[in-house]
Amino acid sequence: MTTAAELLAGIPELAGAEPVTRVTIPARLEYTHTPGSAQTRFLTALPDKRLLAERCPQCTRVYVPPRGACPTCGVATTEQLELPHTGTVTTFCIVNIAAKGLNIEVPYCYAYVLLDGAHVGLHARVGDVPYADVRIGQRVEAVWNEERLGPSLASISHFRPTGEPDADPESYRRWM
Amino acid sequence: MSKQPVAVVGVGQTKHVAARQDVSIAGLVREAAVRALADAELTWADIDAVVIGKAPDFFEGVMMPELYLAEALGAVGKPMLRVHTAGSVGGSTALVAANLVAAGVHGTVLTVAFEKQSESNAMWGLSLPVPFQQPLTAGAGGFFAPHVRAYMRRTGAPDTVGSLVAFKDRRNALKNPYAHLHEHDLTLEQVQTSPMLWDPIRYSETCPSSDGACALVLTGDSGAARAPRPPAWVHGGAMRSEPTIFAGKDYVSPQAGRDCAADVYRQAGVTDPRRQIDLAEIYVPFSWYEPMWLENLGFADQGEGWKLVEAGVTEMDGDLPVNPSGGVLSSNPIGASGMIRFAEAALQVRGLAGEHQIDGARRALGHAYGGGAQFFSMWLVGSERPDH
Amino acid sequence: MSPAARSVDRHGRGRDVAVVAFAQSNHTRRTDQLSEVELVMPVLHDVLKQTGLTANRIGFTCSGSSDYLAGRAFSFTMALDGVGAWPPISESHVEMDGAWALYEAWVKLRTGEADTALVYSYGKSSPGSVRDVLTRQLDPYTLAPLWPDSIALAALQAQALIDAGLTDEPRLAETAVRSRRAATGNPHAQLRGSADPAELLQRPYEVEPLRRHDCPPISDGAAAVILAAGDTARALHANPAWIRGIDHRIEAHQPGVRDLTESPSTRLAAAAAGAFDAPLDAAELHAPFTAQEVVLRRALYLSDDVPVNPSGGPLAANPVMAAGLIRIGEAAALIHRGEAHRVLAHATSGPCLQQNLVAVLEGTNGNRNGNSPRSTDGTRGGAR
Amino acid sequence: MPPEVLSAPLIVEFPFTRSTGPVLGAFLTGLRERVVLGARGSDGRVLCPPAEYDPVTAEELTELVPLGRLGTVTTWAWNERPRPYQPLDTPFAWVLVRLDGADTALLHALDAPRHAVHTGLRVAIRWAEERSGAITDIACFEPAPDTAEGPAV
Repeated sequence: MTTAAELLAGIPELAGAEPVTRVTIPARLEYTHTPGSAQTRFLTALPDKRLLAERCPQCTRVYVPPRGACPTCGVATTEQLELPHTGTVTTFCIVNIAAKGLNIEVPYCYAYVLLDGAHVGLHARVGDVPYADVRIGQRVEAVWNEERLGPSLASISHFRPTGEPDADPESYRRWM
Repeated sequence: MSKQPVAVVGVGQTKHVAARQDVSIAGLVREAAVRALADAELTWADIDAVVIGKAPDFFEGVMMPELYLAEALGAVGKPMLRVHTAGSVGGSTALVAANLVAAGVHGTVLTVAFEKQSESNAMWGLSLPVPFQQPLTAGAGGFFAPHVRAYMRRTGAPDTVGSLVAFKDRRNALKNPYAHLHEHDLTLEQVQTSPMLWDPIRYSETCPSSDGACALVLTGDSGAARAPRPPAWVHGGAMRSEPTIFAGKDYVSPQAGRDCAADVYRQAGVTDPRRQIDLAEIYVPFSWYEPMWLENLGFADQGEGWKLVEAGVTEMDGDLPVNPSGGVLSSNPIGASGMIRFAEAALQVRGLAGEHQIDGARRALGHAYGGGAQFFSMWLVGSERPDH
Repeated sequence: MSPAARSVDRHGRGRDVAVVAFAQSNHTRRTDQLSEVELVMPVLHDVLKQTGLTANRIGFTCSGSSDYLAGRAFSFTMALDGVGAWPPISESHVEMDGAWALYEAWVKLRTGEADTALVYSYGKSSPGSVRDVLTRQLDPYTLAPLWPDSIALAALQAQALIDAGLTDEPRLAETAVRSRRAATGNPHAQLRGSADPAELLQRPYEVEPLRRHDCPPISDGAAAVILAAGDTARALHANPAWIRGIDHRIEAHQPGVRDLTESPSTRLAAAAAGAFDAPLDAAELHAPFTAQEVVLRRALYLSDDVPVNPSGGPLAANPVMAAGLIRIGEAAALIHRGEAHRVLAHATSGPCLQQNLVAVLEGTNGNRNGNSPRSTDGTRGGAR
Repeated sequence: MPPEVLSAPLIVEFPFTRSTGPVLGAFLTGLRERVVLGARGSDGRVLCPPAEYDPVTAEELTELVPLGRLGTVTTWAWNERPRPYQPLDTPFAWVLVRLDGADTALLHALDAPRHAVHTGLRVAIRWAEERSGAITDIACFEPAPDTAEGPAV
């Protein structure tokens, strides 16, 4: 394959010039993000430490956070209900690799927490427990980030074990 | 209304590497396309339409890059379509192209998929700082690791299975000149002791980040008759999607994957995939997905996929070789990875896979998935023209 | 340059496919209160209701949208929630205007693998500056680093037309006025009605020679169409809008390589779609800028008596990524309402009309003596 | 129903690193050295900016030719209010310029008073003081001196 240097060699004015092979082209676009009605309802309840879920009028499944539609029925979820701050770990991993921009100290436990009464797992950290002791089925409760309560999921610092016995696998088997 | 038969008569791909610093984006896709045309012994003038696919535009920082790629792909004056179905896009793109031939809309179609991840950073592209969220993972590894754990818990698979897959695919890659990773001295022990990134996924059990492109030339009966080398015939192809997150989603074995495979098998007249399919190129970006997809695709009973791995069934000399090319674990230009699976399946049934050829391969499955394990695309190709 | 010659005839043979339902949102400058799925879902419900179909009876679903518009990778995956993709559906997505999603769906129906298809697209331009976002679709080495915005590129094209004597600023203003006054009859349009041309021409330039009235509004919006094949179409609609031909072509990318006063890709696509085989009753053209209508009219050999954009067109509402699909929907709606028999729809993509799609839609029953499409000046279209 | 509309800025920013390949690499090298290169197409036309692949035949193009530093405006658009990152922050004209020796036109900015801008105007390259091998090494165009000779439009 031809190179830039070979092409330049044929042009007297440029013969021998150090060829450009790469160029850095920064780009910046500014957006204003709005999360929509359903997520706004959920987010604005977080500063009050309220976990606002929404129920599908057709299949009655409970979504938290709600995203505006029941994804299996394709209809708006408009009935709100408040969920307790407790739930069950349905699966998890231990993250040992720091990701640029995430600003979370590694290692940490990233888990799906099925809040009591919900039918989808909330993605959250599990802490205040040695990672070797985190289990599928473990009962956990929300720890709020008192300094950073606001309309963001960052209001929940993490979940920690409640010390209750593990949940019956049948209670969460379908709702990982 | 019967579909026209579709044949793959040209396959081309680039040598996949971390950074193709010698070519522009156009130069990269062009290289794969030229090789596919050369394989088919066709020229740009023989192509009626171009279908191109890639994953998110943020990966290269070019919005709808197909607009700028029209000249490089000889598409000026022709129809050009751009597909984007997340990680499954390489497969979906090939299927959209195949449908153009099957529907009788075009005679010969060039389809291309690519990713030039070195222009930016996939981690960045996947983790744009969307407000109000609290991102807990960056990239795909953390996202899929909990699903792997759920699989291990559900099936009781020993935690060594993932390393067996990784070791197999990396050794297979040594026979594939286009594969990104050529780790000649890798040992199983090294895989098993490599750092745990997202427990239970180890470093050596994850795919690399690659620059690369893949291209196929698809045609019908008359095109296949003129082809200089044996064609691969499409016996079945399907896409299925389910929502990203929903109550009752089975992350370990998504229904969309099962339904997609069932549709392909129905079209191809396959009733016993384990026996009737000679090999599979399966989209396995993290090694544990091999046993998971073996079950999802009906090659193993539920909970039994890992046993096939342990028994060596999926090795190059096993009775269902999986990813003789080295798979996504050895090369991952994201947008192209699905099409590479489809292409490798075609090469096998054409008998043109070179050193990683499986002897006597007559029917092969190409598989891709994407999004939150929600988008699936598959095709089954064979050496014989389908008789429907 | 003429692959059409080798392609299978698009409008003589194969399976007949028709538009049997069309719905769109009320397009607005902002929809801050709505996520993409909240924007698109009511439109999906609307088309399904029109046909009595449910999502799980649809054979194929295809959508069009852009991550760059949303500012997020994989933005389309969440919009899928509005479809209710369960049990899993046969589905695809193009990173293009929804008109190309419709094309992919049309192909799928032609294979016989599906009898019905749901096509949707959406665009929320409000989160970013669409004028600047679109600079990112230019050649990343020689064009994008200069940030030539979409109005600037359209203005270069407009000036080329003026230099060639093909239009002038007063005539462009008349196009804007005609479009926006036509939109008074379209409840979904964003801009309805217009000041007189003389007044518009007093206003400042955006990028000379284009003034604000020459440019499309910035819109958030969504649209959906249901396609059906053969007897299924006849069962779902009393007067299906049959797609007699559909084709799309792309040109070279660099504006400086092309003659900006011409659109050879539009003409090729139109010829392949059969647009020149019989007279047209109306045309819905995806010309977001007034001057682009001049280019398209020439490429399509449209005479002045063919009503263009009776809906108001993209000058009245321009939800990027949906505006092309809306042209096909509006063309079909004219047929559904019995206001036209044979209508051309056009969609475009890329800088200065780089890529163009043309579809020709026809009613079943002739209806050639029916009412003509509404037009602002009270004259009847469809003279033949 | 929503108590308020939440909104927050979302900044999408990245320093994309682009490898250029031979043709664009040579073109950008030329800009750095104040030489503009065009590519000779299959039909003999000279394309500038140089195309890697011929727009008509799709053939790979590898013959590069140096072009003049003067050119002719083939169309223009007056930009009274420049936007962020555009080549100039004072009012300017967007122009397509056919450089002497080329058959196609290059997009760039023209720094000239509004009344001076017209199709057919002869223009000259104003080079950026610091050049790194990028299209922005051309700072902009400016009207050519009256004595500048060139092909008729």
